[in-house]
Amino acid sequence: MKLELGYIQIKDIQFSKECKVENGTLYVDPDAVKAFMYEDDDVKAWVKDFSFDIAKPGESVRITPVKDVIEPRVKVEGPGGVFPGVINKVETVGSGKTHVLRGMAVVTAGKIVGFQEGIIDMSGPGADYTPFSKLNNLVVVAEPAEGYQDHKHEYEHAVRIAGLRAATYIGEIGRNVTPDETAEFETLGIKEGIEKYPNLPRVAYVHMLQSQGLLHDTYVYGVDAKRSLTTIINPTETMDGAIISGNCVSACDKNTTYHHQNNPVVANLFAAHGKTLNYVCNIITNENVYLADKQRSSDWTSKLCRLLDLDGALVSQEGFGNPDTDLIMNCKKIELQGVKTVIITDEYAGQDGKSQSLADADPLADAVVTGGNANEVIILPKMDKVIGTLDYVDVIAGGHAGSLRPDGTIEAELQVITGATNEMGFNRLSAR
Amino acid sequence: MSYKVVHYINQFFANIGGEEMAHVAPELREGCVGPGMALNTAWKGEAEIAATIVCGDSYFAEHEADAKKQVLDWVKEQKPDMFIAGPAFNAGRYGYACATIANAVQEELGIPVLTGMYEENPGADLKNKVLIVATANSAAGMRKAAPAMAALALKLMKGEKIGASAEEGYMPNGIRRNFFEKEVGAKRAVDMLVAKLNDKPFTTEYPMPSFDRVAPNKAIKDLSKATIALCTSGGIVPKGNPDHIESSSASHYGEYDITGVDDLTAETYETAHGGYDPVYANADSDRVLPVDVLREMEKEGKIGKLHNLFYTTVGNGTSVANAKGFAAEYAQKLLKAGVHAVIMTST
Amino acid sequence: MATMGNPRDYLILTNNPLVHRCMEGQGLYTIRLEEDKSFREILVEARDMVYAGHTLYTHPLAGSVKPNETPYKSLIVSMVPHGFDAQYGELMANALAVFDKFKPIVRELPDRVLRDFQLIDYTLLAGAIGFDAEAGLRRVQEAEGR
Amino acid sequence: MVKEIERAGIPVVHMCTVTPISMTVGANRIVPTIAIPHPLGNPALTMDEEKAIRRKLVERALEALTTEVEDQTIFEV
Repeated sequence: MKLELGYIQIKDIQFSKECKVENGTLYVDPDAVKAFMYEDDDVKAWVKDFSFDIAKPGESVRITPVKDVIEPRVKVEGPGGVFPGVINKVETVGSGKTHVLRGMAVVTAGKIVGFQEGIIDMSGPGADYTPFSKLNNLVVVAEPAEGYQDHKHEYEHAVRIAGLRAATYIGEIGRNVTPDETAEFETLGIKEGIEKYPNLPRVAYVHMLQSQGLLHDTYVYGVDAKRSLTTIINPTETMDGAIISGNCVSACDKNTTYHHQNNPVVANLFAAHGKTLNYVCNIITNENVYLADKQRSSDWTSKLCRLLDLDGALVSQEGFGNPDTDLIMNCKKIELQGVKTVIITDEYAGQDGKSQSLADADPLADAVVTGGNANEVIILPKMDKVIGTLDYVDVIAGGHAGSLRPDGTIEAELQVITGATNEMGFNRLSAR
Repeated sequence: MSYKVVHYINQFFANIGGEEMAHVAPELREGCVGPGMALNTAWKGEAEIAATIVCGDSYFAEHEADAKKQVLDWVKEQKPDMFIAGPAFNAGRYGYACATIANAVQEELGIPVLTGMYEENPGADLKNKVLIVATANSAAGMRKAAPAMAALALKLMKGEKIGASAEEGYMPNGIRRNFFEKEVGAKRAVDMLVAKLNDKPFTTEYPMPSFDRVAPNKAIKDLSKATIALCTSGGIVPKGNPDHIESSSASHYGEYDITGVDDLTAETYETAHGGYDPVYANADSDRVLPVDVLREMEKEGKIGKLHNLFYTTVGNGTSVANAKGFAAEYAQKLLKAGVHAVIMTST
Repeated sequence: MATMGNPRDYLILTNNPLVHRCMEGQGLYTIRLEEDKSFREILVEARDMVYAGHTLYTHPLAGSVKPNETPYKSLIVSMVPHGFDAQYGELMANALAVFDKFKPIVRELPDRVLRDFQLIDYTLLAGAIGFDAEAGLRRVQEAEGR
Repeated sequence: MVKEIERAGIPVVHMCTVTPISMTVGANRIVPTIAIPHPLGNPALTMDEEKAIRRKLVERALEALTTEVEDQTIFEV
């Protein structure tokens, strides 16, 4: 399957009555975006209003609480549309051409639950830890309709859909723009791949998806990942939004939709494809609460690795605590099939860095890449402007009593920062 | 004003001689000697070696207590900002001396310390207690080792936050610290996988916690001469739980004298444990802590002696770190008391 | 994934009143609600049952909410012992080790936050055994006239 | 905890009902016992019978302490 991505570099965003991209500036009409979001019945029912803001790199701006981050893309050639099974109909994506509005993102924010988390600082020390401080962000803050307290499932769903719709609408603006740069991505059929790269090791990416419940879910072509068995997906499908995030707990190591669209493991495996390895496919597997599910899913993962005659597998994780068990089960079982693994995780080693980092361990996990210790404490200075609300900072993960100081600075653990210790290896942050 | 440093080196680096001079007793010299020069150079006046202690490696090994005391006395007098030992490279006894003396200075005088040696040097066993810069395996590595040690030492003297082991060059010491790598994680992971696939060396960023096994100690030869101690995680305490050991998440352990006690009875002992049905243990605590039969065996001469103290904790909900700490502490007491073997009972 | 376990053997250990309100009487499982137990005490109770041979059905660290944030914990063990399994014992011991490494947070949580923590804990448990969490909530809301 | 005692250089025997736990905590000499609430007793028996069983278990433990082991070893009674 072959996909061409056409990158349209966005250097600035401005509100305007007209929607267009001109000389790297995105002009966007918030009312038009809003109208498009409200075309969805659930959004209509549960979101009272949306407010829009723009946050640019280097500004003294804090966005919180962040729900999701999404990159606007549009399919210009080939079957299907972006976010299949959710925004567009269920049709296999991942081939043809897709335009990407690179250098920007749609960020959804606003309260859902009382301990809502996720901070993006556009400048200062916190900005070093989140990849989203480097983007021009169109921030959409949602305000819930009356009575949402008793309907959190519906409200979460509405905000999730609203963000995807906003990104879809903005992506559409790039449909007829000539990309600044293009790149092609292609994986081959099994036999074809062996014939073309007879001497290269066969490698797949085992992509673990958070799948535990409300605010802990991931959807694949619209299917709740916890209800699916481990399966295979082409890496290019993920570039068209086949996997979306419904996860908004543990800000530092949740994978936003942006992470799924720009999966760094996929990018780096493609970079090595045909040179040092033969990139076969992605295997997606879940992280369920029920222990027999964990057993079954990891059995299935290792079974597929064997069936695909892999030499190596790269495993990434999402979230805190029990996914460590899935990660270690996957790693161990794949290794026992004779397939070599590298796993990517992050650590909770305590504020002093002295505690055991993972909730599970196995000697077969001898090749580990870490996204850093999420318990490490950071002081975030006061920002001139807050998009969203600071009401939740005292309650959010890693924040502790008194974490919002009178002078406006925040003392918290890295956990609170969106994407800080990403377990797909999105960042340079590490620990030893 | 520059920071004041005391430096510890062995007879070889002080140019006294090799193995044939390893017996020399500690000596205090003013200023820097041998490798200290390289440190001074790297500090460019910000810090300076005020005194150098030279000690023969065999002397340290054979008279550890005396050597330690002498060195500590001198260091105390000097009131330095920092104590540096070595680097010892692959010299085993020198490495052991460096790590041991640095640890003593740090613990007893509260002065920041640093040493350096090759990873496989036996002295590196102390890397979780003392900061040890990893060096090459021979003195040829001095050119790299000295600046690395000097830079890290200066940070310690200034009270600056030190970075991760990979950045600063010290051996991983069980404390995880964040830092920014040159490449993103996914790139590092792909590179690591390619290395692993090609059987090339690679270094994991998170070594799995060692499935820490302690090798079994030698069996005791003659039971009739052995002092046996009883320990339990079943929470057996004198009736009334005088030390108020919590029924779960205990914050301390109990140490009780059983001199003259031949049998634990419902009137005299009970369990403080909250995690199992206490009825049976309360009715007869020998069911958890077999004092009665061990006394019999002591009288019969089957065992030499039942140790007069027993140690008790509650397993229930006590954090692993605490439990470990308790046992490590009372194990030292047992050792000092000359106990030969322990029977540990658990519920 | 809807599971094929035997719900008659499910003993739900919980300190979360919402689990009880939404799930009591809706299935073949048994709920042991212990509201005065802490998160840690629920873990300890489960661990000791696992040590005594009960099967552990759900992961003790479900969810990404950190154990020092939420006061609620629900998990499922078997009604009767089926024999000790070291793997479950290790999971429980590790879960306690994870709990202990988080710095305790002392604070009063507002009701709305407590309710949300209850909700998340409940949906994680419900999701694990294929119980329709939304339906459970609706039933309770209707019964309470909301 | 047994590990810490072993680490201090003292041979130790772990008397424990759930031997897999004993294995996980790293005990080297293990003697399985009767039941969690009464590892070294059995309330169903008379006090004398009970003590005889206890003596047998403790003798086994002492035997373990006088036996050289290379690895984790369970001394069944």
